[in-house]
Amino acid sequence: MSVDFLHPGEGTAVDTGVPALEMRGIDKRFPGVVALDNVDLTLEPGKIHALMGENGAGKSTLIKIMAGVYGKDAGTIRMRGRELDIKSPRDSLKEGIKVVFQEIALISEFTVAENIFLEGYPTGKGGSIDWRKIRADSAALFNRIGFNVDPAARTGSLPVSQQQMVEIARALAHEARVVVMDEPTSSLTPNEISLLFTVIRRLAALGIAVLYVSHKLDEVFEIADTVTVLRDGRHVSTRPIGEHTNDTLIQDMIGRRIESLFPRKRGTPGSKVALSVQGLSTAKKLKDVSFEANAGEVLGFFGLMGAGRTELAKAIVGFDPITSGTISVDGRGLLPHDTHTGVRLGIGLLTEDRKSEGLMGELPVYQNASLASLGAFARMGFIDKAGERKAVQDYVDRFRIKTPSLFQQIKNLSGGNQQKVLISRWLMRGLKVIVVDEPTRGIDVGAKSEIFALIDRLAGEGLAVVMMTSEMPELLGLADRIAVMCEGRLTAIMSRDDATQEKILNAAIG
Amino acid sequence: MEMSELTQSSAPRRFLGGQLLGSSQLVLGIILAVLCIAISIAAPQFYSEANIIAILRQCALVLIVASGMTMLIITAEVDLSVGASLAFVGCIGMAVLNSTHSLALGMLAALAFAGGVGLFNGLVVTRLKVNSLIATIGTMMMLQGGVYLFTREAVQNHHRLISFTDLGAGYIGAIPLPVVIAVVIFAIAAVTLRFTTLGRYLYAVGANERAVRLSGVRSERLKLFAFVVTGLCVGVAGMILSSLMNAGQPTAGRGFELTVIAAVILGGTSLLGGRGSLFGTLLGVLVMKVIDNGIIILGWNQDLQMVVPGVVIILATYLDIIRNRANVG
Amino acid sequence: MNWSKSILFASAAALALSAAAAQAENMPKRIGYVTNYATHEWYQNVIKGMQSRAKELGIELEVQDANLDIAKQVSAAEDFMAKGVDVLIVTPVNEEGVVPLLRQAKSNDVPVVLEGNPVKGMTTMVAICDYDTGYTAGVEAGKYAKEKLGGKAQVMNVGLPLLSATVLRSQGFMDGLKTIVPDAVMVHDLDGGGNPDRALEVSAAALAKNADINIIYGINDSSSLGGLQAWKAAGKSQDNLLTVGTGGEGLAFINAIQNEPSYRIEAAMFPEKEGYTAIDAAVKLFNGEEVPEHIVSPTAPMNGDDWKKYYDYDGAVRTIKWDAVNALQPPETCMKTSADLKK
Amino acid sequence: MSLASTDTMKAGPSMLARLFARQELALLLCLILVIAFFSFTAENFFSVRNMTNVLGQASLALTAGIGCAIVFISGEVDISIGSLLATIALPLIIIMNDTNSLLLGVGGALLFGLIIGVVNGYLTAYAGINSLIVTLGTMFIMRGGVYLYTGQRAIPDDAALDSFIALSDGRLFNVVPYSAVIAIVLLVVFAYMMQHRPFGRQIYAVGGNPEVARLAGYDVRRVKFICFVISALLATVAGIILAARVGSAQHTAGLNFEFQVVAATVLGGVSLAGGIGSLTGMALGVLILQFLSNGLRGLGLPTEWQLVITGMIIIAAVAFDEAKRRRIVGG
Repeated sequence: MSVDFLHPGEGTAVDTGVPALEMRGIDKRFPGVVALDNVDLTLEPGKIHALMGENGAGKSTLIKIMAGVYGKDAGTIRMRGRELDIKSPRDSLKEGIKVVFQEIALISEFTVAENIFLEGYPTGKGGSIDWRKIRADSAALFNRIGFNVDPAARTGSLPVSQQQMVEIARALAHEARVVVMDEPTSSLTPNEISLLFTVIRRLAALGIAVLYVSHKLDEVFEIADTVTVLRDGRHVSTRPIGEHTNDTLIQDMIGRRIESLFPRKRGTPGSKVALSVQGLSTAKKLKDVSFEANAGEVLGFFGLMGAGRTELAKAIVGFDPITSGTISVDGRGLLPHDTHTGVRLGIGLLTEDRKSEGLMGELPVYQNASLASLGAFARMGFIDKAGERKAVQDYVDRFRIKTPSLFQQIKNLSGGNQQKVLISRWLMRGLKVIVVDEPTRGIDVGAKSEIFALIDRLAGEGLAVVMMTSEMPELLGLADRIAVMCEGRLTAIMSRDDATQEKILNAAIG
Repeated sequence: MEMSELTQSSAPRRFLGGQLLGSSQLVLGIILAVLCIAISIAAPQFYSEANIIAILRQCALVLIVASGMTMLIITAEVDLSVGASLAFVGCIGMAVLNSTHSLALGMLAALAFAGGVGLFNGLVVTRLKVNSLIATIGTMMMLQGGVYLFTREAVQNHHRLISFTDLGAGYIGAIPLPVVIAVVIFAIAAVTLRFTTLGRYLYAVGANERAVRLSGVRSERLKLFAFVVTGLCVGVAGMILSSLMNAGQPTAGRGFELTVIAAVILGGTSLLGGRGSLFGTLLGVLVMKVIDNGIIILGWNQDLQMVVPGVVIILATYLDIIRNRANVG
Repeated sequence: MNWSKSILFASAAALALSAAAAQAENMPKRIGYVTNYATHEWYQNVIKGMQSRAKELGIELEVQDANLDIAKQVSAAEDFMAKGVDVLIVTPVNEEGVVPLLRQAKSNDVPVVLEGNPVKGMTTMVAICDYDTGYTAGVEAGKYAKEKLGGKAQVMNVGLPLLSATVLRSQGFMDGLKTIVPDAVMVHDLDGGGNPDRALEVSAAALAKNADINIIYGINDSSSLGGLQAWKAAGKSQDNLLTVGTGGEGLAFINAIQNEPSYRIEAAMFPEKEGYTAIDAAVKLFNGEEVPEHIVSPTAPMNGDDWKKYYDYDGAVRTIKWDAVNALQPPETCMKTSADLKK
Repeated sequence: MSLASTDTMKAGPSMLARLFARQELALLLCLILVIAFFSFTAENFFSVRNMTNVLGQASLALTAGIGCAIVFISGEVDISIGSLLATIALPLIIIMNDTNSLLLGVGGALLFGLIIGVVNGYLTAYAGINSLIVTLGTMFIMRGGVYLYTGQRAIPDDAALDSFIALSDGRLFNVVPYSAVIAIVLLVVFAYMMQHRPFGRQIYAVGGNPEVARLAGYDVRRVKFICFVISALLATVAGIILAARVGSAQHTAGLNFEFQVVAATVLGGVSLAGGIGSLTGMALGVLILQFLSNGLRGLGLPTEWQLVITGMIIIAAVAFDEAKRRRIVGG
């Protein structure tokens, strides 16, 4: 039984009892690491199955084996009792396994419509592509799922959230038996999330097996029928969602209890202004943004996708040009407006886009960590390598960065550990103001709380922390004051005590 | 070497040689050794003092420019105009020497011109954001044309300065002066890349320019620096070449850029930036020139001088990949 | 161009130049010259000779450069024919490569004079005798070797196998040399690429292998100078060395004869004269006159300061002495040509 | 499917927008400017004879440029095409001389081209060696091999078959050179492939983002492999045209040809980064450079000025394009 979301009439009745997909005894080893050890997973047709676990638990590896990205070392995969031999993504797609990966997997130069049909172009006579059908079908598909985007738009020109929706839509354009979604909501707005959940429920109603991978407990409780938890490459539990509470889920995932995700240890912030931004505008997005951040304070910026948080972050550290306005750090103006001056004055950015703006993937951990503070280890232009490594080792120990050695290429570390290295980069430099943009993107629960603790500590040490986030709990859990943006403008600033989810969302909508 | 630190990361350091030699250097060192042994078995003259000096002198020119080029390629840019610039520099240097009879002024003019070409390339790449491969093809054409606008004939040596002749043909002890100059430039470049903050930044810019810029480092200046250094190296090499030929030859340097870039790539420096070492470049230059020399010494058809480096470049890169795979697997 | 004017030009030219070809009543208006490598000194002087002769005859001369690219040469000739030149002069980048070009010219009724190298299907070619040039220089080198080098002749040939012309020069040189020094040997036979840096590199390696030579022969001045520079760079004295250059294409050889003790013989080929002769041949073809297949342009070996007979040199520019050069008698036919090579 | 019929997308505006965004229009304007400028300044430039001559001259770069652009779009580079031009002329001419058959000669040349494409493609796509290194290596190997085999002498076309000569001298309806006709037909076929065949879109996807392409079920290595084969075969066709134009197998044929083609391709808006650009753009780039060099020759400018001006125009054009792109993308 297979179902094409576009042509639901062709689907047959849900045939429960026979698993849609059955993975048994899956093993996968990477050099020096056992990624998966004898893992089982069973997906039932018409059911929504959540897969949870910390980073490094093996979720991604399991999905990638399902998708044919990796080969498995041992174990079997069966679809409705028939054993599958999946060697490449093509094999997996042919079996109707559609995976929506967390990282956007679209060709940004193509139109939205073309991306929808990337896996198989409808062709007309003579095997030429039927562009009219592509446009019409994708428009129809968007219509069905209530998704408002121009199929002729260039994909790269869309905001990330819409790209994510396009990816989800793509999984529905072809016949599917199993749909896998890896952290699909990480950049969606609340409206889009509820849209997505409606879509997922309809998929299930059509008899498709859905595997929903997420860190977000509330989402899992809302949508899932069953939850499987992995830890350290091993299967921990598979239970109906009704048997779980927040605590039991977290305990399964981490193997211990977290007292609180947001351990606040710092005192109340001082009143010394560390960062002052007045009348800031940029050519594309920002309009007359003014605010101040005090030393020892976490100032949280909330906004929906496209509100201009990332643009603001890049502008105030001097990375992107501004058209008007002033920025001053500790009373000294950021002039000329560039990152060199910014870092000299003591303002730096922890980027949301680690891969293209943060990491030097090919270079070792220690060189990534010391990048911003090399001057401190320089003696007449020469690097004191011993001193440098000692300093980096210090941070590796303090932040419990998991790496085989300082010489490991940073691309081989997990997201959470990469983020810790990047935070170390700024701590080694010594800043007055740190701007953190979506600091926990792509980072799991366990590592998240460590990152939160680090941010708390930074503020405690007297830094002004400007935090851009789209995660409401993060905002309410960490920030002293909350600023809300909408379409490039600052629409509200409130203290945490005054803030409610409703007030924040109202300001975000404008 | 930076390379070794990277490639050794996954495995413990097993032997001293491993600390000195990164992945591709090891392969290359073996290739070099095999070549030397094989050639000298077939032709004992290979190990004559005169031949070794001849090889070293040939290496010197390539190594000087390759030192700058390695830095440039590490920052993920490339300069194809070095061959054309080499010819132009020689003509300008010689013309200034003829009119001033001062080696210092001649050198200065050559360096100023070549450095200026580097600066121009650098500005076009960093300011106008033109892909360096294309930008320097453009500069190459402009220089090839420009040199004939400057002089239609080879610029002859009218000044007869001994010091100028020594630049190419002189010796310090038993070692030819160009070799000494090359070693000094190589050493400075190697130390810079290996031990200084500047060198570290050059790697960093090649690995991720945006990250470097976010860290408060002026990445464009680093690239500009690498372009200018490459230019200056061409200035030195151009003057040595014109001394060796006793004239500024507008036709010189054809295909020189490919020899230099091939040697750098052969040495394991990645065209994508962020990876490579000068020690590898040294080996790359030696391998290329030993092959060239061996073919002449053995009396083989000189056309093989084109075929063999082609095979070696592909082979060395392939062996490097195999080795890396073996290490990972 | 009216009748009386051309007579005037013709008679003026005839008066000025005793060896000039007989003038006809019709002058082509425009001649197009596609050269091989205009930035090279040799061709610059060929062009100079053409220009001065064309000016005398009142002909408009246009020059295009193939810059060593055969495809570009074909394109440039096409352009000329589209433009409507009366006669085409071509220095082939490569002998085989311009066959289609000749075919096209024939179908367009444009006569073609070749300069330098023969091509299958050609009407006429103006060229020196390469073998003879090498041969006469070889004879002079033999005499010098007998007198100054103790009768020994160990030759390093900085050659260029790429072109039959340059191969002929090297052969001629050795054959001429052997007429005086029968046991002369070629120790090294090198491909110096015809350019100085390559010649230098190749010679350096060869000398490192075996430096037991006493004559350096170069198929052009860049090659002989490249060889000589390699000799000097190896730290050797020029006392018992003879360097023989070929061409005399630019200033380099004058400089070398003045300053390098071993640079004693230059096989001069007078590029200016070759250009001059090519224009005359073009005029004849235009008028449908009979011309020999090979119009020989004269060459002469120059010993030591002989060059002053043929050239004025003011330290920056050399000027050909037409009287002396026009007085040289070229042979009717060459001793050996590229056709002999292919046998 | 009732929803599908409500075709909300009109083809018109999006096409026009895409044309602007894809910069072909700017290139076309540039080409018209070049032609207009020389029509006024260079004698005999704007004549049917000269225009069609230029098309014939451009046929080499056009044909090889298709392959070059396709390889660029797939995210790789091929700089061995210049040497390939010289290499495949050998079997072509030798076989024709032996057999007096154009078909066998062309077949031999294509077989040779195929082998070279397979080698380039295998080493890049399957052995995983950087394509710039692979093709730099094969460039050296082929050029050296040709020199070795020929002893640096050209091999004349002794067979002188009429059909082969027609490739150089013949003109369709006595106007357009056959070589140009071949180039234009190939251009149309491959431009159609790139825009309207699934395989063409796969090439764009593979170059645009290989990881995404793999996840979409494409065999990335196979796609790249085929691109190299296509490039080698098209360069072979260019080599056959060149051999006809010069009536021989030239050992120095195509020296620096790769630079010309790469420059024209990039000028035409095909990105070295992969996934961006079109064959139409490439063709316009080739034509701009070809008309430019023809016009400069027509003005009687010496080589040195032609080089300087061409160099400046390449840099200026790419800089302008880059500035425009940045303005569109923002920042």
